[in-house]
Amino acid sequence: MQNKLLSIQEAVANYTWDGMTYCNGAALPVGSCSIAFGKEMVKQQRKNLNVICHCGSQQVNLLAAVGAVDRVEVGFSGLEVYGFANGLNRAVSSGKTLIEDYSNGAMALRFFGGAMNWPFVPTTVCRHNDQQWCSSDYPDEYPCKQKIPEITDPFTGKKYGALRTIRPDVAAIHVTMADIYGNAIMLGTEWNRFEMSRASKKVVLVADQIVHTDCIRQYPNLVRIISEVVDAVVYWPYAAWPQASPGLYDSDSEHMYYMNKMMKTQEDTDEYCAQWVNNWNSHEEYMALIGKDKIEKISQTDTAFLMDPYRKWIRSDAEIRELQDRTKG
Amino acid sequence: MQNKLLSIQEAVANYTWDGMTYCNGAALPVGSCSIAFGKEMVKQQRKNLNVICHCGSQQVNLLAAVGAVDRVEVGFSGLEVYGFANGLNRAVSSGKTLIEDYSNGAMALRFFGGAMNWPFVPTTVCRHNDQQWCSSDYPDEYPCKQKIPEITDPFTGKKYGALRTIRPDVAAIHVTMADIYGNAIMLGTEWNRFEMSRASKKVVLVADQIVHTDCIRQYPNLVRIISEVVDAVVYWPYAAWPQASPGLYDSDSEHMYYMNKMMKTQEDTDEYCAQWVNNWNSHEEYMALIGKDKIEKISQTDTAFLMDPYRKWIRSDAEIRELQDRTKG
Amino acid sequence: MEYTKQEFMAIITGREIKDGELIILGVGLSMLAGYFARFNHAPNLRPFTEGGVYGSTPVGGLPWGIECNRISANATSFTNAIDALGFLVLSGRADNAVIGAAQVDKYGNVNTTGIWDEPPWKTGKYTPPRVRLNGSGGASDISVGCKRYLIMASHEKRRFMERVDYISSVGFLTGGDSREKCGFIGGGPAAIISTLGILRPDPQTKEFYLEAYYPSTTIEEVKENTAWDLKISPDVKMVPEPTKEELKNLRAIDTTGSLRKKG
Amino acid sequence: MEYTKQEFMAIITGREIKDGELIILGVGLSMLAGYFARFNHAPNLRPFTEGGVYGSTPVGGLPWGIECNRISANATSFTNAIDALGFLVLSGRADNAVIGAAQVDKYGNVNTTGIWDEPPWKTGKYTPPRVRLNGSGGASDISVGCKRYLIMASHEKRRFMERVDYISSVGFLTGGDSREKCGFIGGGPAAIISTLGILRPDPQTKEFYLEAYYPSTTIEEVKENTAWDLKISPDVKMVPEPTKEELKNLRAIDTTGSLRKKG
Repeated sequence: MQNKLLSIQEAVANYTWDGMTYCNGAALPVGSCSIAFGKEMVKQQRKNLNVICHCGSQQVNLLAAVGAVDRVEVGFSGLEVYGFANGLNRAVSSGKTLIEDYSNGAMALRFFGGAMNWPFVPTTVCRHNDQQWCSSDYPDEYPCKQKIPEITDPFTGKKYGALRTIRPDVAAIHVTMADIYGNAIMLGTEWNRFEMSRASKKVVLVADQIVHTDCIRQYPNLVRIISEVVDAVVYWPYAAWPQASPGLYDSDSEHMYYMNKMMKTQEDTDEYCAQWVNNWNSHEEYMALIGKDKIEKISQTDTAFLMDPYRKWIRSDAEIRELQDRTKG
Repeated sequence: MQNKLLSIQEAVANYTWDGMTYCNGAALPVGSCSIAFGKEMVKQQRKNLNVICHCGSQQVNLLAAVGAVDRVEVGFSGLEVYGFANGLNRAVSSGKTLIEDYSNGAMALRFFGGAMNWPFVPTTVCRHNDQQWCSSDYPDEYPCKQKIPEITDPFTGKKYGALRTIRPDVAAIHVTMADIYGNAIMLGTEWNRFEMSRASKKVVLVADQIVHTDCIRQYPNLVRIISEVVDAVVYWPYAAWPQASPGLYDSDSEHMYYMNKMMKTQEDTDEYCAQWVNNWNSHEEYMALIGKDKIEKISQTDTAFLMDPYRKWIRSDAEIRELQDRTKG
Repeated sequence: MEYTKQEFMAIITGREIKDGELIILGVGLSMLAGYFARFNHAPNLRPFTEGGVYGSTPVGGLPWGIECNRISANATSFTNAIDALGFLVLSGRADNAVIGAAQVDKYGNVNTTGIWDEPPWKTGKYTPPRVRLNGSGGASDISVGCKRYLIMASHEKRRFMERVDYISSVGFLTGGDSREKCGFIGGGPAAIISTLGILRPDPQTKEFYLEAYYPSTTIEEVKENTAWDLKISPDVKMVPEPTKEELKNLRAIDTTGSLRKKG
Repeated sequence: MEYTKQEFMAIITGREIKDGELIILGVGLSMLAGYFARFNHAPNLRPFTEGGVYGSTPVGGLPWGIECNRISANATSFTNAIDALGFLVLSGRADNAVIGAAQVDKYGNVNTTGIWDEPPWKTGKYTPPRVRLNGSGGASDISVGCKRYLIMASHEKRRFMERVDYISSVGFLTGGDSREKCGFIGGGPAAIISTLGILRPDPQTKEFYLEAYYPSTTIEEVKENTAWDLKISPDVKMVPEPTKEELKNLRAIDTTGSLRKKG
């Protein structure tokens, strides 16, 4: 097995590009998401992205707010209790970002179908409603017939829809812990991350913790993302901040509201980026920005016990730095 | 949550019947399988079964050998290194048991489609070969057009097959450990057990160990079969014997060969049943039959370390007996 | 005993939930109504979320999301979207659900996607909305798959419409047998619980009528706040006020008082 | 150095496996060939089984099955059939595989399902076989999905047929572009490794011809043991004998000597 540790800068440089179809592994809008990776994409000024989110999160909210997103496919674009995604919604309402809506169940099936490498997958949902009739790709056709065409079950004659499946260029998937080879354990809902890891042409893991492979071998049934499909591993504690990572930290509710508020206008978005996106490079700087008190507060999570079985296998920063140096070109 | 512990006798009496569509949760032919449950079905003289196996195992080998199986759907019917399944093959060659063949990948998809409650699921396999052209349900039609009819992807015009999905009446699924409510953890390959547990109308778990629910809550990501879909839990250590249960015991190679040899003729099958199926009732008797030395030998498995994290939560026999008494009608 | 409209809504919705049901809950009111029901009268309720979070009871206050740590601290299982929305909801297996609506129409169709000056069904074009909302999330799946489900909505004229701008989650479409013809496995919306009353679908026409209203309002006020010509049940009732027991049980769930703040 | 035909076959098959490949292995010879290759010349081979067992090295002898504890003692992941056979094989992602055959025909179609006196394709009826075999297992999926795969078979006239009784796993069907027309994502069988030699498909006709034979046999013997009129490569070679190194490495994998027993 190959050591796949990469710095976040290298990973974004090597695995993202303008105009790509990009997925981020979010366990819904408040949970596990590779947000730090998205910020680095903003720093490296990626644009014209086609983002496929199962659910939106602060990542696509930010990417859309800075104008990096041409098109987004989504089942749910809001931030749950934290409100509508202001940055994304601003980009959608202005026409900058085209949005293609599906149900969350349909998105899950589309990832499944992508993992199977099928062009379509049957559906009973997104039929006879505006998720079928409205398409940003065919705006002049209402009701749209091309987005979700009809197929017939040959056994019963019953009608089903056919959903286009998803095969993203790259997925940046947030995981609780991974080894240096790309075997990963997720705590909390997987959401779509298992299927996404198989549907994507390239996979970058963004891991809060790096563990020894002994941990992976002790819990192989927990290892749902496998080195065999992973291209790079980024070590980035608190990568989902201000969202949550079960077992490690809660969502930072103060920053969730604040960030979303700032996404509402271009000006405030610029200000937010100046302060929270563009003025860190190292992980130390990133942590300093969040602040010690905040880190301490969000780390006191009621889910902390979920990490207990794995703590003894967590690799230290020094160890990881050494391992990372070995993969440097 | 409801305590669902049932004795093996009650579980078979309540959840199986003549003519039913029955699935058994086997992780392939050498692994995890609810074999003790199948033996109890033999004891209770179930017949005319429609058995859907992803892979055969000694369970379907035995059920077919005693003439209880009218029809079987299968991806692989052998016993891997232990050879052809003599009992099943005898029943098939004699015409007693009709066999409907698919690939293992197709069987997995059929369980997935059953869990979705779709009548069909697309396939690229079992096309243009005899798995499509030969059907026991339409023996006079060659090449058969009704078993796996053709459908067309509306996006590309490409042709796919349509597989009939599986919604068994009952699945008896072997798991490593479960709590009394039916939350279960499997060690080793899941094979199809996750999808099977969702596709089946009723689910009986056959668990080698019963654990406290604290164990379940410590490892929720390992709990792939959930109380919400489980109807009964049978506590039966060494339930997969002579097959293997990763973390707990190896396959009993001596008995695997012996049992399969005995399935070759009706006479030997009767003898086997007299000795190994019909002359135990309690679990103590079952264990005595296997024998202390054999138990010790197969329990010295190289996979034993996989159980280490969970041992402290294993409930004792006495505790379980008490809990089981509470569910007695 | 004092209580807010939001609290009343949560309690009424909770009353619609039966013991033993397999129910999918969303954030906010949906979850509160569900957990209130479990605590109040349905101890064997089997709630889950579309993230595949099973066996949980929220801790530390109302969860920020259905995958939030507040609902992840005592789960018996975490699976995934395919499982929760596919195997349990779209399959037709789940008994009940509670969904929200920004707009709902006389046939129980729900819009949570966007607000248009001129909606696509009028213009024949899919232009960007004036106001983008959230999309359907799992509610569209619920509307198709659950045996029945409950819609919660704020009762205002701009929300209770003749026809919603965008059908995110199907109700009874254009009424009559129009839903049945689509072949959905689920039974459709069983009730709309609003800030003013309870609406039910007419068995034939599937048009929602007023079955009961809150003590704090009048039939006239309900009609005024409904954009279609709302029919009133011949035996329309006043909704029984929350009992002390119910309020106590709700507040035991809504520990941070999120429903009391909203007024 | 002494070696058995089985050992030679395993080594030759192993030579066909390239470093870095994502390869799905079955029990017996397939696994031995794969692990031999990893140990011998392909340290970055990524083997997995159709049960979704990843990252394993067998311990304690040749596994009894692909889910056996002998291959479950040091896995990095256990998933499931949908993952291994669906997401990795049927998707077209896996690079290589090794499958067995009870019968194989001139176009590389494989039968592992049954033996008939009069097979269904002759009678037009699907009657029970005289001898039931095992069915295809995952080999049918491999034949459709893997970029290429290797067939191992015992070289006997009753097994190397003009047309197999039953096509369990598709090869090149009736040759020429007949496979291509079916639109399978995988490339088809790259070689048949038999107990006598190596057969390859002709690029045009897709008929398997003899590319090389073992030092222990002759071209005549190979032809005699083949039911179709086997074509011989104009530059037919003798297969290089196993090197000491190769044999040593194979035996380091085949610790219980299962291949030495078979002769």
